[in-house]
Amino acid sequence: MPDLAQLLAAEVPLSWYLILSVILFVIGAAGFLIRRNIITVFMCIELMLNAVNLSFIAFSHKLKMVDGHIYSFFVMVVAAAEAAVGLAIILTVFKNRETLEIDEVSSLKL
Amino acid sequence: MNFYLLTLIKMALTALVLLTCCAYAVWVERKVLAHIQLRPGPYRVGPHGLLQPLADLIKLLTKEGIVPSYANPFFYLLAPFLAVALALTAIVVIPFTPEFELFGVRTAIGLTDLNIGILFLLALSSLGVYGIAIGGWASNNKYSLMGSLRSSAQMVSYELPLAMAIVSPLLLVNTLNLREIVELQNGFHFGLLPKWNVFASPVPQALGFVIFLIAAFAETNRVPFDLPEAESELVAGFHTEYSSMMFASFFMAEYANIITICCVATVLFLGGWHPLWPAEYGSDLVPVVLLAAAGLMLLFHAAQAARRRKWDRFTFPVFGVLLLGLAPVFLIPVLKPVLIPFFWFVAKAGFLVFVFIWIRGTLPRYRYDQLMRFAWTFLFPLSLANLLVTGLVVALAG
Amino acid sequence: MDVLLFLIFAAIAVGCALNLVLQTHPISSALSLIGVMGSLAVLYLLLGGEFLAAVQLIVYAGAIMVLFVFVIMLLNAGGEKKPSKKVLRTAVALPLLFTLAGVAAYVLASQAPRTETVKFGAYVAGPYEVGKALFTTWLLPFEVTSILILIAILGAVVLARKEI
Amino acid sequence: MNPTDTALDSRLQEIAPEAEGAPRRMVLNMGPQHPSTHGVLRVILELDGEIVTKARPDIGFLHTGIEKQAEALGWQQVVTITDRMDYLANLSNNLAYALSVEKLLGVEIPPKAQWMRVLLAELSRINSHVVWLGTHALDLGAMTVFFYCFREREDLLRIFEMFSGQRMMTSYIRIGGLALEPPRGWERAVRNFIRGLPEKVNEYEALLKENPIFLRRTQGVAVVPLERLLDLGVTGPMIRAAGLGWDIRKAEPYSSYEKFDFRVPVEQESDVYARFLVRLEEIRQSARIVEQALDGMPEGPWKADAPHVVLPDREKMKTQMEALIYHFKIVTEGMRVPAGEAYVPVESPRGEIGFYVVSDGGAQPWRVFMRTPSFGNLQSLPEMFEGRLIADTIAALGSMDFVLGDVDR
Repeated sequence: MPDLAQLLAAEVPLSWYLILSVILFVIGAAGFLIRRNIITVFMCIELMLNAVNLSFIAFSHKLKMVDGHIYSFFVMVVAAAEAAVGLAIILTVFKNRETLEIDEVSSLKL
Repeated sequence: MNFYLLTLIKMALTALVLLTCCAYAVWVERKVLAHIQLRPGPYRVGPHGLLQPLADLIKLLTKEGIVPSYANPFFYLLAPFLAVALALTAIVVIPFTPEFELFGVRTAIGLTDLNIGILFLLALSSLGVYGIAIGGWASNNKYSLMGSLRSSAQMVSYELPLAMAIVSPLLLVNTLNLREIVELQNGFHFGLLPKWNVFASPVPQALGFVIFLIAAFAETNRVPFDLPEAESELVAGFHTEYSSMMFASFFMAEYANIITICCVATVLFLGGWHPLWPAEYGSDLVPVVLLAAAGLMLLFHAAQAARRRKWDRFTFPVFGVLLLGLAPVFLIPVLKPVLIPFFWFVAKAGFLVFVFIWIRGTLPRYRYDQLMRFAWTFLFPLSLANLLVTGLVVALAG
Repeated sequence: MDVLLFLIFAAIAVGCALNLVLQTHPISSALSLIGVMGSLAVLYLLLGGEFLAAVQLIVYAGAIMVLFVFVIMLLNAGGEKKPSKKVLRTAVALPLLFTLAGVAAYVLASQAPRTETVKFGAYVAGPYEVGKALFTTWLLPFEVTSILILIAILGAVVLARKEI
Repeated sequence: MNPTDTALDSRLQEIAPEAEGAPRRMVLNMGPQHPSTHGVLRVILELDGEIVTKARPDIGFLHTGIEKQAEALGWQQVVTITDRMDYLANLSNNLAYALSVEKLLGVEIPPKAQWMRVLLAELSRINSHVVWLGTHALDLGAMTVFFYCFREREDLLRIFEMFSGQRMMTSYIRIGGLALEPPRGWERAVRNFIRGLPEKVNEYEALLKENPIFLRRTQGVAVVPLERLLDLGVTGPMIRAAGLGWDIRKAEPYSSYEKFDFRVPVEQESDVYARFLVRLEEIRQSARIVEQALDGMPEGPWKADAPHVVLPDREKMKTQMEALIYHFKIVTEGMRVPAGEAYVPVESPRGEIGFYVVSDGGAQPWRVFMRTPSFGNLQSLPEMFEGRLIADTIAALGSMDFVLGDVDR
């Protein structure tokens, strides 16, 4: 067992960040598959996007390049646009069908 | 001294001062409003109601905190905590004084010195809506729900003009660090008019300042934008169901937000700790003169037998002597570089807090749709125009 | 210190992410997601992404998630009542997913050089660096995103109209 | 689904039934305990977002059975319960009741009493309007106006206390004249108050009349066309704000109102702002009437020369046998009113108030029907609410200026 001072001084391996990113992505994907509520499903997608952002930034740190940050920035912009349109669609769906269960809104027409 | 120890001490002091300020902001608000409305205000607890905040605190602490049976208890209890935590955190980036050396330690009043201080403030203020939104939703009360829906829409809408108004002075100073922003506003035009961002040289940010203040009223849910808690429509809005300390937390969060946003306005637009006029014309003497005048006035009233009331007989002379004794402290050379800037900072922020209260005593409340229309069709384009003009002039001026 | 901070916030992120998936009520999920985003912002800071950390909080946690919470409160939708009927699909999908995660993690751990570590402060991408890159190298994509946002706003407005 | 939705009682279901297949709407139970329903009015609102799609007032929470109670009291005693209907303008109520009974009795009221009645009725109009202005402004979020207005109200209540010994339940106007002789120094007190009033009204006007927020909150809000108002039986400032200059003081003068010079303010818009303007101007006109009454106050007795109705002076009672007998008869049996029926409407601050009194010749009224302005004005509530925002309902409620005691009686 490493003593505390050593632990405090240690640096984080880059791979840990990447593994964390994978774990978050998989959790998001799992949620995307098992949740029934459209909004929760939507949030799982956001989680996956976040996980990807983390690896972008980790790589950016490794390569000492700002490009990863720019990619993440664009991901956020796209997420914002997606949230605006997606939530508007959810509102409309709910107005018409009175439900948020994803299986019950699978048909295009009522 | 150890960095961590110093920071811990400063944290404790800041928290103490901020919480006391919040409590007394309530007292000041009640007193000012009362005098605007031709009544004395709190008067019973302590001299001139000075101990009223303490009494309120004891009352709220000892009250039963009720969780309504249909409420979602976890979120219901989480919400006030969120609100107050986020509100109190924001104060850490505010620099109150320049750096100074005291007993061999180089430090400043103010907790941290972030490179991205402004972004930090914006981040916290954008998270501040959760306390209100979650609280209103978890209460499971229709009035609360409507209050929290209103507040989420309102705060998101007004964040845009707020951010736009913040960006234009940033274009002038070219940094996100709050300490540097203040330091860059040093000096005077023509040796008299301070070089604050409100009067900044290529583009004065007076318009930006007004936009910032208006948006700040909306962000802190104050009259005329206190829609989330509009008591005549929504009973008490998002905190209808809250009682005891949970209610007090929301209350405290509101006042902490007001104090923080006034400090931010002071830093960004009013030149932080820089005095109103140059020191060679005696601006350093202002606190001394003010304190001495206040002390003398109290002593004068204490000497007037006709105006004496029960409490005043004792408190007027005591406070008068106290203030008179405090006045020369501002002349001590060692303390001077700390206290004089601190005084100016507090004076400016305090004046802005007073403006908040003053407006509350004057204006009626907007209607919800008018509030949103005002944000999107007037305030936002105006702040955008201000930003564009500032950017253009800054770019042309090189 | 770095390791400690990483471990704490990574744990928070994973815990919140699990909570997001496991909670039945959308509000709980939304708050968990905000927790993930908050802890990710701290991790960004550790990686030197000052600007991104702030933007993560301002845009993601402060604007997008407010929108989610707003919609959830507006619809006042309750939690999911019935569990999924497709047990078989879930039973197959989940192990597969976690196998995928395990393999990916293993590959990453074995491929990434051990010496490659992250030191706090070794590389900082503050507003200045990001801004410079954004307005020089990435100017065209940046302008294109503004059009994307405009279209998204128009789409949202059209969708939210009463008639549909 | 919000659990509180299912817990709504059957009363609500009957008042705001949810149609089958209709889009999901929120039902909000506003009141009876709500800061701006002015007492205990309950309004059940059906909401689509913040827009009110349906509104049903539910009255009766302040029902005290005053109408029925009147049948068990003596004629003169009924005056005291009229105070408790519209507790902001009790002297107008007293006056309306007294006028109706006096018509049955056929007694002649001496001019001094008539002028005193006009003066007091106008003071109570000022009182009522000042309270209305304060609470209305408070509803719209202007807190300070409320306190300013209550300063005036305090002065007025002191004047009322001076006259009758009571601040609110004055019962000062009685059948046959006044309850007591006007106190010493009343003239100076009233004159002081009236002299300061216009300036203060200007102050309130300055605070609100051109305030952009106030204008936006009130202009074009809660508009109801004049025809609908007439159909619904709305009277008073509300109808004058809709363009009809109907004022009973001018149309069917009573208590020698024809001798006073005043203007009936009329506005055309029929919105909250128009009602505000009308009432503000009425305060000024009332002040004018009070001044005229002060200046031209006739000399003479303050109660009618009708020994079978009015109690004699103590002095006369102790010295004259006849007075003693009348006193004894009035106190023990109550005064008798000849059989018949009468209705004399009066312009109260809220509109037409009238007491339809029926006598069977006994010492108690056989029936007293109260036509109260608040009840009539409240009829316009659904029309004002529906299709507007919640915030507008508050402004509309304030502009109706009802008193729940007057509605429920």
